[in-house]
Amino acid sequence: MPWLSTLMGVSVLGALGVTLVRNDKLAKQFTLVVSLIVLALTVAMAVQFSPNGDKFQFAETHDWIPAFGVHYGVAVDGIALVLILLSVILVPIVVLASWHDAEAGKRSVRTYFSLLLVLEAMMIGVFAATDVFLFYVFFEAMLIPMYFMIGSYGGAQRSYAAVKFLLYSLFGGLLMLVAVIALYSIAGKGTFMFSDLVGTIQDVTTQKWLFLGFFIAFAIKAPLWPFHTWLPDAAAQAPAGAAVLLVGVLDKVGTYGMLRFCLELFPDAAKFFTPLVIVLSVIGIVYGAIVAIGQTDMKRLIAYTSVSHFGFIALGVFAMTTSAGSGATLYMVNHGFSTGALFLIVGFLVYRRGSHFIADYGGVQKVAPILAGTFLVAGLSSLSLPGLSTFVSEFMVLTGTYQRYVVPAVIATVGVILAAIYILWMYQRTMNGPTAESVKSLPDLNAREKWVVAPLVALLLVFGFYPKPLLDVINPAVKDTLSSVSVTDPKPAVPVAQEGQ
Amino acid sequence: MTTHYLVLSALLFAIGGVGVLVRRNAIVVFMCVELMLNACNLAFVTFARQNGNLDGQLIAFFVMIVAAAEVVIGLAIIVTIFRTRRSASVDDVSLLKY
Amino acid sequence: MGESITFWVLAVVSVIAALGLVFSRRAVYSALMLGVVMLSLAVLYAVQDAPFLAAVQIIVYTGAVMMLFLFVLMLVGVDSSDSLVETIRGQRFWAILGGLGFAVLLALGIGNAVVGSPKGLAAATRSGNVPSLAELIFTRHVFAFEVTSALLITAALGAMVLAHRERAEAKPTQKDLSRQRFVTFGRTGKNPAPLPGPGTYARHNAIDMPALLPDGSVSPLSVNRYIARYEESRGTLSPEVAQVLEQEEAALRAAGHSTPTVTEEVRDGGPDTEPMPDDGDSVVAGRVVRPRGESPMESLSEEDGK
Amino acid sequence: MEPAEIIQHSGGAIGAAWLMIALPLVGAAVLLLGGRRTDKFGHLLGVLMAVASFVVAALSFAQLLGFAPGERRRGIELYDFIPGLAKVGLLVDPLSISFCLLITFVGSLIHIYSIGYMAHDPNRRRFFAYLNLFVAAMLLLVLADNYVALFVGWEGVGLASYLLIGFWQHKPSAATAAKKAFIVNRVGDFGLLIGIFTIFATFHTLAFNDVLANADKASSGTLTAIGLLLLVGACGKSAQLPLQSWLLDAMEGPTPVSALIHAATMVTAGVYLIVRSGPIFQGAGTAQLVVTIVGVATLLAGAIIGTAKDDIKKALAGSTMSQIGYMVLAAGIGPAGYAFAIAHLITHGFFKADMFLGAGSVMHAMNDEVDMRKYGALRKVMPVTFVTFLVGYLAIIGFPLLSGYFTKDGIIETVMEHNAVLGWLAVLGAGITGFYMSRLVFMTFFGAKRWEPTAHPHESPAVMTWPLIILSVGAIGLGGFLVLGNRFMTFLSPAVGAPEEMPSFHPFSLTGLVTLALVAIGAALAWAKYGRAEVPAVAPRGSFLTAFARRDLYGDALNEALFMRPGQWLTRLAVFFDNRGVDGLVNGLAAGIGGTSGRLRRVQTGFVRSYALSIFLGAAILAGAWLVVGNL
Repeated sequence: MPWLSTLMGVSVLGALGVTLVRNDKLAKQFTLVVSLIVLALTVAMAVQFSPNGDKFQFAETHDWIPAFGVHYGVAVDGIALVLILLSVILVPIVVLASWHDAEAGKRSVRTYFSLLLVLEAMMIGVFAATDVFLFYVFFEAMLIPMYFMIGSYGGAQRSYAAVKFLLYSLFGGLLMLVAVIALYSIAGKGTFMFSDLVGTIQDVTTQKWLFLGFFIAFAIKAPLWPFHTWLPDAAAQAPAGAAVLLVGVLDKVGTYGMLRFCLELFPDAAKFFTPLVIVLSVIGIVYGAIVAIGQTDMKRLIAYTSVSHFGFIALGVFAMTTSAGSGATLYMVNHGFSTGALFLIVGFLVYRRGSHFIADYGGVQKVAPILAGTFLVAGLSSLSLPGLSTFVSEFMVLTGTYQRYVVPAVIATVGVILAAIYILWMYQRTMNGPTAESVKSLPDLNAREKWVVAPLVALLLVFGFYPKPLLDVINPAVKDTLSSVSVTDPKPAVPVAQEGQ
Repeated sequence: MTTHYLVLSALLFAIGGVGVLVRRNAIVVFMCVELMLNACNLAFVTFARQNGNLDGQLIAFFVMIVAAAEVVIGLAIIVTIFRTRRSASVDDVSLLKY
Repeated sequence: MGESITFWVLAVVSVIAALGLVFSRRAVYSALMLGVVMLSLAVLYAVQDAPFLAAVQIIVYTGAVMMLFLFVLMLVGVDSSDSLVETIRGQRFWAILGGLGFAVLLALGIGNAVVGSPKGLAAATRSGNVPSLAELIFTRHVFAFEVTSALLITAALGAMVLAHRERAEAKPTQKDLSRQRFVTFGRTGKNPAPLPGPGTYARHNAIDMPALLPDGSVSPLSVNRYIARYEESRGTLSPEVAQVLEQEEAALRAAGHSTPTVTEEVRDGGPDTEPMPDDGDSVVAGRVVRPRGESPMESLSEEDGK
Repeated sequence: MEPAEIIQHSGGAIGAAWLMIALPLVGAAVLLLGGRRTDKFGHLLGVLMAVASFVVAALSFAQLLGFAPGERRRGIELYDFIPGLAKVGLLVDPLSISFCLLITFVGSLIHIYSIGYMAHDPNRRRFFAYLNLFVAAMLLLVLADNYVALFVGWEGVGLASYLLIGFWQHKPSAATAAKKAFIVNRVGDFGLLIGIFTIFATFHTLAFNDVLANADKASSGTLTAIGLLLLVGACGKSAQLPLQSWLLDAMEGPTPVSALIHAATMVTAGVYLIVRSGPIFQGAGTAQLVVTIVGVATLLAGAIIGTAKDDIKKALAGSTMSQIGYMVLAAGIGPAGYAFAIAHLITHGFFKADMFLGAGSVMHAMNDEVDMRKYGALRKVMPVTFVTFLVGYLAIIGFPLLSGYFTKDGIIETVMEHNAVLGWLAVLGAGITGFYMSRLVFMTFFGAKRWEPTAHPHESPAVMTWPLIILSVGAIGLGGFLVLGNRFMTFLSPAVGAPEEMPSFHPFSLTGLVTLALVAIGAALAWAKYGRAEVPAVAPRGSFLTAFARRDLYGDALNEALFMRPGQWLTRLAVFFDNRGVDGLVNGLAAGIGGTSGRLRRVQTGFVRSYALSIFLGAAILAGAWLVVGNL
């Protein structure tokens, strides 16, 4: 069964279907059902995935543009699988959370939900693409629905934010396009298939240039310091649901691309640029956290925390140890859930009170304890509290990084302290203290909103205590990736005879 | 001798070009364009003789046809514009700008 | 030798004519100059073993295209002469500089390009110029030729479409216009008949000549107010006309109208007067006599109906 | 004597040791997710879970005693937590079971006490949920068989502490204190995390068993680094210098919280960590020295702070700091001190919980008044509280034959043998303890009434007094029971090792006598100043030293000047830089391009002749270029 094409097909057909529905409420329900079907299909696919089988599974390859060797090639390995899972889990949640978000938009409610489903198809495609050209197409095409979601349904400065987002991403994307074409012609294989291109570029100088082409695109997407300034604007202006998908999934394409393309296609260049990337990541971690502390707007604050977290992910990818790599991949998934929860809950708050600003809140805990409680859980996941899944990934990244790069790991660990400051200070200012007059009549979460938050909190908790199902899928894929870069983990100073590790 | 023809052709072409640039009356501009086309034709014909090949004459022939078609359309446009604007000055039609 | 003489004569003529084309103020002169150039070139073609082209040049260019130019010039206004003052800064300087440069460059380039004496077309046109050309056109270049025909048809259609003016509503018949006139008469008392001409007793039929009624007096209806105003200001208004206008004014005043006379109204140019007609409309507007309460549009449509 | 091997175990109460953690966790989950529906029975469920956990702990303890001493380290595998990094398992050995008993027993008592103390709070259910969460996390901390799981518990107790300190979160001071506690703890965690990373980088495993058994193979430099990093973690959690500042603020939480978390259990986690990681410290002399210095510094600092506080809970908090300083000091000595450190930890858990709960009882009676200057003469109205408090007091100052006498003097004796300077400083600390604890008791229970007019003190209900009574029994007898005959040291030795030569108890050693004398002098001074003399209702300005102690030795001021203010500036600078620098660069570039195109746009005049001119000139230039190139 062509699983991946089916997934995308169902989403796209659903998107078309939504536009035909004439009733907004029906359109919402229809979207929810479609996204749940996609989720169910994905889970059915994931169950059949064998972690220790072939690297790429569920592969489909068809000629697309035979003249240039472009294929419609999709398949998943462990890394792509978990990211697709993340996407399809987030979409129904976002649909449910955005129930009323699109009503104040410039375009119709149907369009919003249709865009959501289109975006879902693109997200699946971008992670599943095994043809570099196809990946590029999805990479750029993803911008379109997101651009409209920000530009038509966003906050007051949505046009500015949407254009900034688009320009940044396009700039990176064009650099990547150049690199993709150069890769094609220099490799001279007459094909864009990823597996055929691995290892074809042997010349280190060429590798470096092509690496930069890809890396800058991914660094903008991720976003890595100093390419990050589009994110706070876009995330703050986007409706909460779109912000979740933007930060939770779209940005992951950047870090995913670093792991998949930058490392495997250009191993020597990746090693050459590792110090640079690590420095950028560490700056991003600390800098993002410090700037987050100084924010007055909750959504911008969360966006900056993401800059910090993406620093961790990039650090993990380029530390090139098994645990750091697996940790980074796991981090991508967990960060999606964690930041998703934060954005959605802040969205609920903003929907109630109509303000992004921290100063407009205070003492919400007293009037809306469930909202405050879930907010705290989401916040704690953002500061990587053990017991929540983000801890596992952050711990793995830092442990793995420390094995090879002690000083960057130590500096990055400062982020742990800073995370506590930005989250708890925000929580204190919004939720604790005497109840502000303007929030006295704030209603607590309703049933729909509880259904939005519950799965996220549950996932955070379950993977916080039992991340093995994800790691079992991720670990072989990461090991495979690292072996194609031909690096091995540093040996311990004191080898301890270990059973079963 | 050939060179003389060609220089004449170049001269006429340049004069036509200058005319296009300095005149404002659309019809005169058109005439100057025709002058340039004619200058080209002269060059073609000359080259045809120089190279002993009829293709030059042939292309001149095609140029004439195209020029005729062009004149028909161009003049129709001028008439239309004149009808609404009461002017045949090319400088008056300058709304499509920054 | 004969060719040289022909060339030099025609070269000088055509260059002078080309310059004349560019620098004459009147478009008609330009067109004629262009005709001269084309004819000169036709001769040059003929000299250069291209008799067919020479003929086509004369028939198509000088005959058809030039005529088209002249027709359009007539439509647009043949007697208008262009101002040669340049309005775009630097345009003329750069244009002439570019033209000179271009001429020099082309001359140099082509002068360098040509080596050796001409081969002549004797070999290529063994069966005569026209048959050889025809052979080429209908064999090797037949596709281009057919495409050209499509181009010409398209051009013809295009010209028709562009020049065609669509009527927004059905053209009023004579019956409609007649009915309209009497409706107006019923409503405002406006004379449905055509305005009186200069009349049987007029000494001449100039526009400023009012119609005379059978008793020899001036018919106020036929007095052109604009011209009357003009003549009044020049002091050449004939006493008969002045008398009629005064009488009319007095009658109006007696009827209780306190508003100024038509003459004054026109002179004042107040906000409710109709705009001064521009030159193009003067023939029509000169006839407009505007009774009180009548809009200029109505009077215009009446003029149409005449 | 080296620690014994760990034996994999299943079955019996020990095999079900995970229930100890699971039961309170389930309790917390039910209470938190159940919402208002569980309000009615929430407190009972909380108590039930704590007691059930104690029962499991007691049964495990009994089963453990059934094994031969060398076989008393039982490992229980649970599941693969992070594949390749850590499997989660429990380690039930004498050390962890001692903690389990302390946590579940004192925890249960405090749960019971809280039924009464929190009776009027609308959020009592949530309070019990947090308490249960704390118990679960604390048990995970001590039962974990590897550093990751320990860290999970470590942060879990931090979270519970955060939630409970900020329980009355409508009070800005409580919210701030909670946040401060968490953040300062995070600074400690920073050290602990890096310590764990170093352990993993060195040994490629995080299980206690593998790491500690192989610790001697690592270089002493590595061990010193790990030791110091773990110490940073311990300092954060146990409020040792220089990360002590949060503990005094933490008293914003409800008093049972202070008793359970900030006196008896959580704050001693640092001591546990040091003792548990013993082999690492034993291989790193420098780290051990630093541990002892930190311990001594904190025990003096805590004692000095305790002398100046008028807030009864803060005075007790200073005392807690000081007592944990003793434990850290003992833990820094090595196997000779471990048993005393843990024994003192346990007895301190009893008498300090006793006193905190007593203080809570007093506050409960005095309308939540915490200022001791507004107490006085309470011994008559609150006899049970008074007597139990008195027992705790006598125990902490080391009154002969009470718990503190055995455990604290044991520490002092051991330290004295190890390092005389540290020993005498510890003796000095004991003297100060005598002073400030006496001051506290005299101000509260003796002297004249200085009550607020609205105060109508009364004895607390039985649900609050019975825990006091039970705790005071422990405060009386536990120390002697543990120390006499080296009973505890022998019990503990399979887990942490023991010195070659067991110490013998000398009731009338020189050190002991000097200590007693100093304590007596301190108590007498306190009597002179606060018992016999009138206590002013408003605190006198006092000398520079008093101010120094009142301001927590300027710890907060130091933090503020060194970290907070520069941090705020840095934050503002970073935000400014981000908006104007990074974003400004991008926006500037965009504006530059926009401006340039705005200028260039003017070229599009709309005049067809201008365009034609540019085409013409372009063609001329092309022709020229072609000519030039063609002739080259």
